[in-house]
Amino acid sequence: MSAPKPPVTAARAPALRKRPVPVIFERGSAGRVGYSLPASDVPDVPLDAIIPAVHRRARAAALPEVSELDVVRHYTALSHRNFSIDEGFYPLGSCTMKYNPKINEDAARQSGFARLHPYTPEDLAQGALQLLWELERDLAEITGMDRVTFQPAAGAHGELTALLMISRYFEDKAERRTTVIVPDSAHGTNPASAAHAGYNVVEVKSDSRGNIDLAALRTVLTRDVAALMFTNPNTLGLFEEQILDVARAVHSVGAQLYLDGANFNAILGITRPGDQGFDVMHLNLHKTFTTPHGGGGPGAGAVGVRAHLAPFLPVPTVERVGQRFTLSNDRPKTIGKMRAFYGNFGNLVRAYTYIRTMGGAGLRAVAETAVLHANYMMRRLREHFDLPYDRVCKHEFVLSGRRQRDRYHVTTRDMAKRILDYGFHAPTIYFPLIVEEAIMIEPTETESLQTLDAFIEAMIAIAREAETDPDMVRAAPHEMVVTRLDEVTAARRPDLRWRPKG
Amino acid sequence: MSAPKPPVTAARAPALRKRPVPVIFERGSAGRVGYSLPASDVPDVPLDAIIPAVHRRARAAALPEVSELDVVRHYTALSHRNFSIDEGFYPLGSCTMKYNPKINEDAARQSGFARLHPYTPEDLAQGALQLLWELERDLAEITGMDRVTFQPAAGAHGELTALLMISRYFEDKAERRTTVIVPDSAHGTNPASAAHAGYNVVEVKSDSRGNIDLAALRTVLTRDVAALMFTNPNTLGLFEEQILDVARAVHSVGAQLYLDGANFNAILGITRPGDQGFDVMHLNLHKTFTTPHGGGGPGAGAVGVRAHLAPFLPVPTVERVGQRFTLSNDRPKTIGKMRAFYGNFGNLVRAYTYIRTMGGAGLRAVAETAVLHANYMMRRLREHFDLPYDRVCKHEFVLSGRRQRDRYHVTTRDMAKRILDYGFHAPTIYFPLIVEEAIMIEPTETESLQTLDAFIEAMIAIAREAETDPDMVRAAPHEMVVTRLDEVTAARRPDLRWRPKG
Amino acid sequence: MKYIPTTPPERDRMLRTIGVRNVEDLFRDIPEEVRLTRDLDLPAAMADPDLLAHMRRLAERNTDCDRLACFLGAGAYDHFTPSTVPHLALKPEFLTAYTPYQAEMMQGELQAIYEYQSMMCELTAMDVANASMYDGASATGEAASMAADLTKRGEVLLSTALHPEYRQVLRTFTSHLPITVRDVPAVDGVTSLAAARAAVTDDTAALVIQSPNFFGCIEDGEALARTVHDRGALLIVAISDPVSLGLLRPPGEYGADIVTGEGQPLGNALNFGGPYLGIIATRDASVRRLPGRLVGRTVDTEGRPGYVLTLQTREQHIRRARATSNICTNEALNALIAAVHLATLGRQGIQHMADLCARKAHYARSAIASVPGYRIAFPSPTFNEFVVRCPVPPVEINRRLLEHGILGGLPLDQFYPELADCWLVCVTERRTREEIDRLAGQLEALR
Amino acid sequence: MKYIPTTPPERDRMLRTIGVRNVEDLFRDIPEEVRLTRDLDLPAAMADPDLLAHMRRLAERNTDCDRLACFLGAGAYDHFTPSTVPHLALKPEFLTAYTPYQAEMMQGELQAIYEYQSMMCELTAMDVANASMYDGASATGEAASMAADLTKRGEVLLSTALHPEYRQVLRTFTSHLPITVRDVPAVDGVTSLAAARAAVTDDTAALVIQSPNFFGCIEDGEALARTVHDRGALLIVAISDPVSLGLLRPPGEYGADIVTGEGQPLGNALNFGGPYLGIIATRDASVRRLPGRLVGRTVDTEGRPGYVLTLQTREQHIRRARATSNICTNEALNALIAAVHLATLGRQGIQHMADLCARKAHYARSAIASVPGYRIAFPSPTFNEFVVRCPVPPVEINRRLLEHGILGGLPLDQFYPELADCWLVCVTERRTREEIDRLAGQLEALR
Ligand SMILES: Cc1ncc(COP(=O)(O)O)c(C=O)c1O
Ligand SMILES: Cc1ncc(COP(=O)(O)O)c(C=O)c1O
Repeated sequence: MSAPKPPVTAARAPALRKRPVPVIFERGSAGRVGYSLPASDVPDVPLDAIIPAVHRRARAAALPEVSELDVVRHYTALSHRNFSIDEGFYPLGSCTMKYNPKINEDAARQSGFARLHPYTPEDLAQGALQLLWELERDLAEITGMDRVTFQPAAGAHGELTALLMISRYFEDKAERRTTVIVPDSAHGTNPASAAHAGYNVVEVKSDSRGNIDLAALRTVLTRDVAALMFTNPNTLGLFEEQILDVARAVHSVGAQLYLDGANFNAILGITRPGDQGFDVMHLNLHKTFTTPHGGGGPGAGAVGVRAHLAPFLPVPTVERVGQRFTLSNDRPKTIGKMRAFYGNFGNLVRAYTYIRTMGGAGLRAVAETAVLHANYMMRRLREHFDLPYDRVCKHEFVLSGRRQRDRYHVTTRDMAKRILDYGFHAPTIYFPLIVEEAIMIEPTETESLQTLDAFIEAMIAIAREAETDPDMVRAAPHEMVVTRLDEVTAARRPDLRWRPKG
Repeated sequence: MSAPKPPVTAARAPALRKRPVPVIFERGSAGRVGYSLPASDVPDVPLDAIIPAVHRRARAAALPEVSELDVVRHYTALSHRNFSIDEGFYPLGSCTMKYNPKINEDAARQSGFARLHPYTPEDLAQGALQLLWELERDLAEITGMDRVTFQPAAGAHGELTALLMISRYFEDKAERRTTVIVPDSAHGTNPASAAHAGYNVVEVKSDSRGNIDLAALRTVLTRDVAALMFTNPNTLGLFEEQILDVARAVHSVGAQLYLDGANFNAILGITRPGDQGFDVMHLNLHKTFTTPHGGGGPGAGAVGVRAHLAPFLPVPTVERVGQRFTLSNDRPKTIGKMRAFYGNFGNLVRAYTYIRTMGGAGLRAVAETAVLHANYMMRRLREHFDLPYDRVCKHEFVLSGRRQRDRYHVTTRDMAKRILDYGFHAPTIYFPLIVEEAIMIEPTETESLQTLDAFIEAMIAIAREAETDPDMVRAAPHEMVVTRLDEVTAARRPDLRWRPKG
Repeated sequence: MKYIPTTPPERDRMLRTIGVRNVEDLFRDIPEEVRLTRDLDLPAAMADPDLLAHMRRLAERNTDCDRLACFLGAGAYDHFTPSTVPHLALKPEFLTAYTPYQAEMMQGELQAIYEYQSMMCELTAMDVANASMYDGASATGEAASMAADLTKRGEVLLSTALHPEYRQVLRTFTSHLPITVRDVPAVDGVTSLAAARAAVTDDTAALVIQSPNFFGCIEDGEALARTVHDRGALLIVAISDPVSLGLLRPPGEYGADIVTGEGQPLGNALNFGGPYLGIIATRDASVRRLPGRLVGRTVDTEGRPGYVLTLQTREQHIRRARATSNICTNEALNALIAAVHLATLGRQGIQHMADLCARKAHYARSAIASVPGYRIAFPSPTFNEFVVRCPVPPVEINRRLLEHGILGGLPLDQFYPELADCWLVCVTERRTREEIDRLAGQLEALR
Repeated sequence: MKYIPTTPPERDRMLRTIGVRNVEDLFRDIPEEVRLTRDLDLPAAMADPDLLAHMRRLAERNTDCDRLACFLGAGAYDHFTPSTVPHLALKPEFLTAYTPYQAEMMQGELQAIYEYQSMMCELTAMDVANASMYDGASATGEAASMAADLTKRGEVLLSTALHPEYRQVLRTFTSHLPITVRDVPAVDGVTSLAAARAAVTDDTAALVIQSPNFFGCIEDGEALARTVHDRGALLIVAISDPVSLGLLRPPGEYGADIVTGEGQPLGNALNFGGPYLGIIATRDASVRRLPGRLVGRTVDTEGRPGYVLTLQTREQHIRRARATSNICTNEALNALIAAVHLATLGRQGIQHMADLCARKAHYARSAIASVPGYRIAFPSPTFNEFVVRCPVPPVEINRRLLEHGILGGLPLDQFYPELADCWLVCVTERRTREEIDRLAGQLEALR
């Protein structure tokens, strides 16, 4: 490793913050170590007598050769080239980037949870099983479902779980259904999950109010349809006003109504999918229930079902027998298993802690405040951007950057990059697909009015910049550790790993 | 709180990183809370019946009114406006900014240590007492002293402790001695501690090799002298070559020889003060023994004494009686106490963990490597800066920026500020006082050759910049969150606290 | 409410701006008959001190591996984790970040995952690894569809020495796809080469094995690879403990086409089963069929190196129903943990750790085998797990060991009724000779 | 060695550059007769896993306040700490930083300490507070010299209701200075006003009291202030639990000239006695006599606000023997902890916490007083501590309580032989009614 290039004069110098961090493989030097393990305390035996050479690796893996301080410096530097909820506002629509409470971390990191082996005999894991049992009851009450499984590691995993249960349900009734309906506003995981469960996917369009087009839905609803995958509030941030009609229509052909519960933050304690007619649904505990996203995961995608689908739940389930909690595999019609063991337990501890912090009234206040915040922002931004669906929104809303694109050739992507320069994460962009140049903003309930105002003012300033200084916006971001990255070359000539020299 | 001022164009915009962070009092809004405490579970009693109104506060303290997320954002932002060992090289001479191992934190934060009340009955604190007892033995072996007290919270506190013991020692011998000798290269805490112990301070100059001037020392060494406070290696980073003569001279007038052990990193396992003739000394466990500095403290300043001073140690001491460890106040000639309880225990756990990690040979390797690193850097930098004392150094060395000041009117302060722009902390500057425009560099053993080289090249580049672009250097730093701060006004019109408006 | 900053005056100000009277006005789009008119019936909200006490009580009702000497493995391993791992990987700057959609703002996360991908390639000797899957089992399930997709064939063969839960997951994953799954039996603890040769057909997409397999035995991967390759099928190798790759021949060197694995043993906590880390790696030629996210290195407009999510056209948010997979949220943090873990262990440390596992497990294996009545079930070499045939039911052995502070191995009857007297014992580098001797000593009394 | 990165080839390269043959050559300036020719005789180095196990064993040999209901206070208090505190204040960016000598690089630390100083002023109602002292006792010791310096007088009066360890420290600190220390007795648990009036002379620099005092009693600070001010002396008030200031009148409002205190109760762990946090605050007029560091707000060359260490001419590294104090390394991290703690509690939370303390302690006081044989020693109002006269030796009571999971109060005999039957009981907001009832219930059996 050579010295970082020094600035020669302040003006000409590469900014300190813009210096690349070398990959960890290029730190360190041959023979350097950063670990400490004891010598063997068992009698010495030739390795060949344990594992013949033919099964052993001939060359060591080219892992880094660094000191502990090298490791610390490297990952500390990387941590400072990131953006997180703890650092600032993250209005990523559909992602519910709310505050991740520290107490949840303290609860989950206790050794009684974190160091518990999944095959620990049940009698020695009663605390963990009780937590799972209670959490299932809580989520059943919150959603109006009858049973909940925690196996899915994320929302999409939950979708697949639910669809496989639906398949098994029809199989059990000796019905063959090959189609799943998905609205055109749905998240990409919905059609992908349906396809991976072996279904044909039929898309239904939305109407001018941003609801599903009920007439269009009716035309595709046949006895071939296994399920409608529905998101409510939908990805436009709008409550599907005809939900009861939709449910009736779906059920009238014997199909199942599935809720993508990614947007549950809007309706916590306000309305329950079970009451609306949903048969099965997933929750993203990593959205609504504050478990941290970890830079992309892990999540936890609980799936709730009404009683008629419960026979098909993955095994094991947690049951209570007297004062004892137990894992049960006694579910003859189960779909099987969606992963090893029981789910992303660590995140379940966090979600449980959150629910206990909030209580019933507290959860309702979450939804009320999340919706209040979104409507406030929508109201203040609507004159500066196009607002394709102009009605009261729920926890999020979708603007369009059409005006800026058409008038100033500044795209939504450009404006999103410019937002970064103001110290905020960008909203979700280009989703849902049915809104051109979509800008999807979800403030959440944990952000303060001061933060909302600051973001609103930044957005307004950027709308102005698009007009007065479009080149600058198109060249954004300017304040990050890199300027705009070349994604095209990245995809065309993929460089997906470091390789040892020579 | 109003929105942060947004950049209008990238060029004109205030850089994101240079936006001030408002004080915590100016975040939030009236009535907002970030805490959670239960309601009272005891029968309600009018507060007046518990504490009369006259004793109660009439106005609430104007503490912040913020949400938990506000708190998190605020301190996270502040943490990113700092510089720490985990982020980069910190060659602060005299401070031994070495790596602070993570395992030490894990050891010290265990509830068995962190949640232990200082008045816990001894039988329930045997682990803590054993640790203290073992650590005392270890440090006695490392220093060649007979007993060690852990009461001092830092080095200066240790100096005072030692001087008070020396006073009590002479008192016990019915001698009155009023003077303490301090070399002119000594750290400021030495004379300050002597003064606070009630002594007159006499300064002795250094000779041209950077040793204490032995002749000058002899002239001031009278029977009025209680002690010589000596630093070895001294603050020039040089080993006092005539240490044995110094010890003899001091002892010949019946005075005590005190070691300021701040520089112990140079001699760990190489030589022991007890063997060199020192009677008493302090160690900065927060330097040599890796306890983190915490942005200025806490430290831990163990004081070791030879047997003749042990009767005067502060109480309590930790003693072993059979298999049991106990706190003893049975020390009739004790100076008393230097603080409540027993010392900065949390840091003692860290120091203990470090010593157990290293073992005897490991500690010697620390000193060898620290000295190797310093000599390497000195060698590579000596042609670019003045080197007032040109001999093998120990763990640190002192350059002078005289050349740059005289030729280019660029001071050591200017160059230190410029170093920040290169992503390094600056060396200690203007200390020791006997070197004009001093630049005191201590690399420590935990830094890699790659880091040393990068720093060396930055220093060389800055020496060049001082020549080619002095104005730019004089205006440094350029890359920090603020430009150079006005210290003069700060001192002239002190603003030492936020005040509530109105 | 400490998580909801909005005070009543602020709420009123917002309502005025919106132009509605009260918050209820914002929910009138919800049909009245399904609006809840009561509070959710949940346990009362708890203040932080009470809640922490409650959570501590729950945690203490579990006996975790800090309180027992763990000889239990079977897909989740009690390895040592260096202190750097939690201190660095759980930094809130990583922990509370989302998926790096805005690459310019998320270079830290992206670079860390790029490095993680590289480390997985190094360990497995494969060309390319993705940014993570849910866990080892589901990664193996996805690998099966990927193989079917790559080969355009409809049959997948499963070694019965593959972890039973992995097999169950793979079957569930493929249950409604045009994929047939058939078992290939294990003989003497390893996948039968003869049976594999007999089972593979021209419609075989892949054979899935695990090595070391569920019984701890090291498979003859090379021979199995040849066998399936001869018929144009792929070899999928699942690694349930990647620490083994510090010592064992990597699957990329003996012909694996897809490698999956469970990354929990690389610094991730046992966590009662999750979150864990699904690993998947393959050959360059198959990269466009890989499920999940990939990070690639590129440059910015000024030529600086930088990192982005790439090859996203494989993914559901672009390709929707035609995506290679439906995975979106993955296990990024667990991948980061694995990266910090491997960076800290480094080239030497992973070898050292693997070497200790092998030596200690071997010692335990010999110690147990020398207790009359106990014998090692299978002759093949093992890494850190092995199966013991016991003279008393393994469940009873475990009960007794617990009284001596030992969490015993897995009784195999629940998965293999024919192995009712079998006990799967795991010995990682954390186990001391004293603990192994203690375990063997207790067996003396149980025969 | 994981903490020493230098490999043998790197070492040799450096030696060549230096121009010496080996490392020993770098130590030839040390007289040979004192060069160690053996390794230090220390316990063998332990690898991380073994060391962690060893440290866990040591920690478990202590019975900490997670395992007992703590009714012990007496200068160290078991208050609730919000989760924000460790997560934020122990961030490595703060933890592993040095004193902010290079202000431009250390704005975060400096601003946090400026805010801490402000919070201390708010709590105490004083004008200015420093950046921290070693602990409450040593801060009080320094306050005595400061008072002598400010008044140019030579005598300091100590209430005997001041924490005995503080008194001992103050005497040690001043033992070799021209300061005479005299006691002012407490009567009925509070500093005797009459005795104070009688003791104060024209050479009295200050009277030092604590309120609530060591016995938990709230002092009549106002009357004592008047008494000493009448003779030109200062009042120093030590606060051993600043949580009390959430409810009690702050010393700045009743005439304190210097306030000292122990900041441990503000989010700092009990830590078997340290590191703790010394608080010192005073009036604006006395700021240039304050010991220790001060952070001030200023501007940069472009007018941006910023923070620096200021008024450094008071300090030893500039003024050397004439410094106001010798303190250098202080307790910055503990001050930061207190700041995060107070920011999280906020204006309402500190009141809530103090209110709970007062109510629960009052309940406990009544409950204990109602047990026959037990009585409250002193009539004055108390905050969260009070003294009980017991029919059996307090040490015995404590022994029994331990069997019931309770860490009892402090037996006062060790400090006040005349109060041999006295027991100092502390009740913070963490104690539940159930725990208090359990304690009182046990006393029933002990009389
Ligand atoms: C509406 C919607 N559905 C489904 C998902 C998929 O959830 P996950 O990422 O947890 O798999 C998301 C996540 O972004 C979503 O926003
Ligand atoms: C040589 C020397 N002596 C004494 C001290 C004082 O030690 P402390 O800051 O721990 O009080 C220092 C600290 O910087 C020092 O460098």
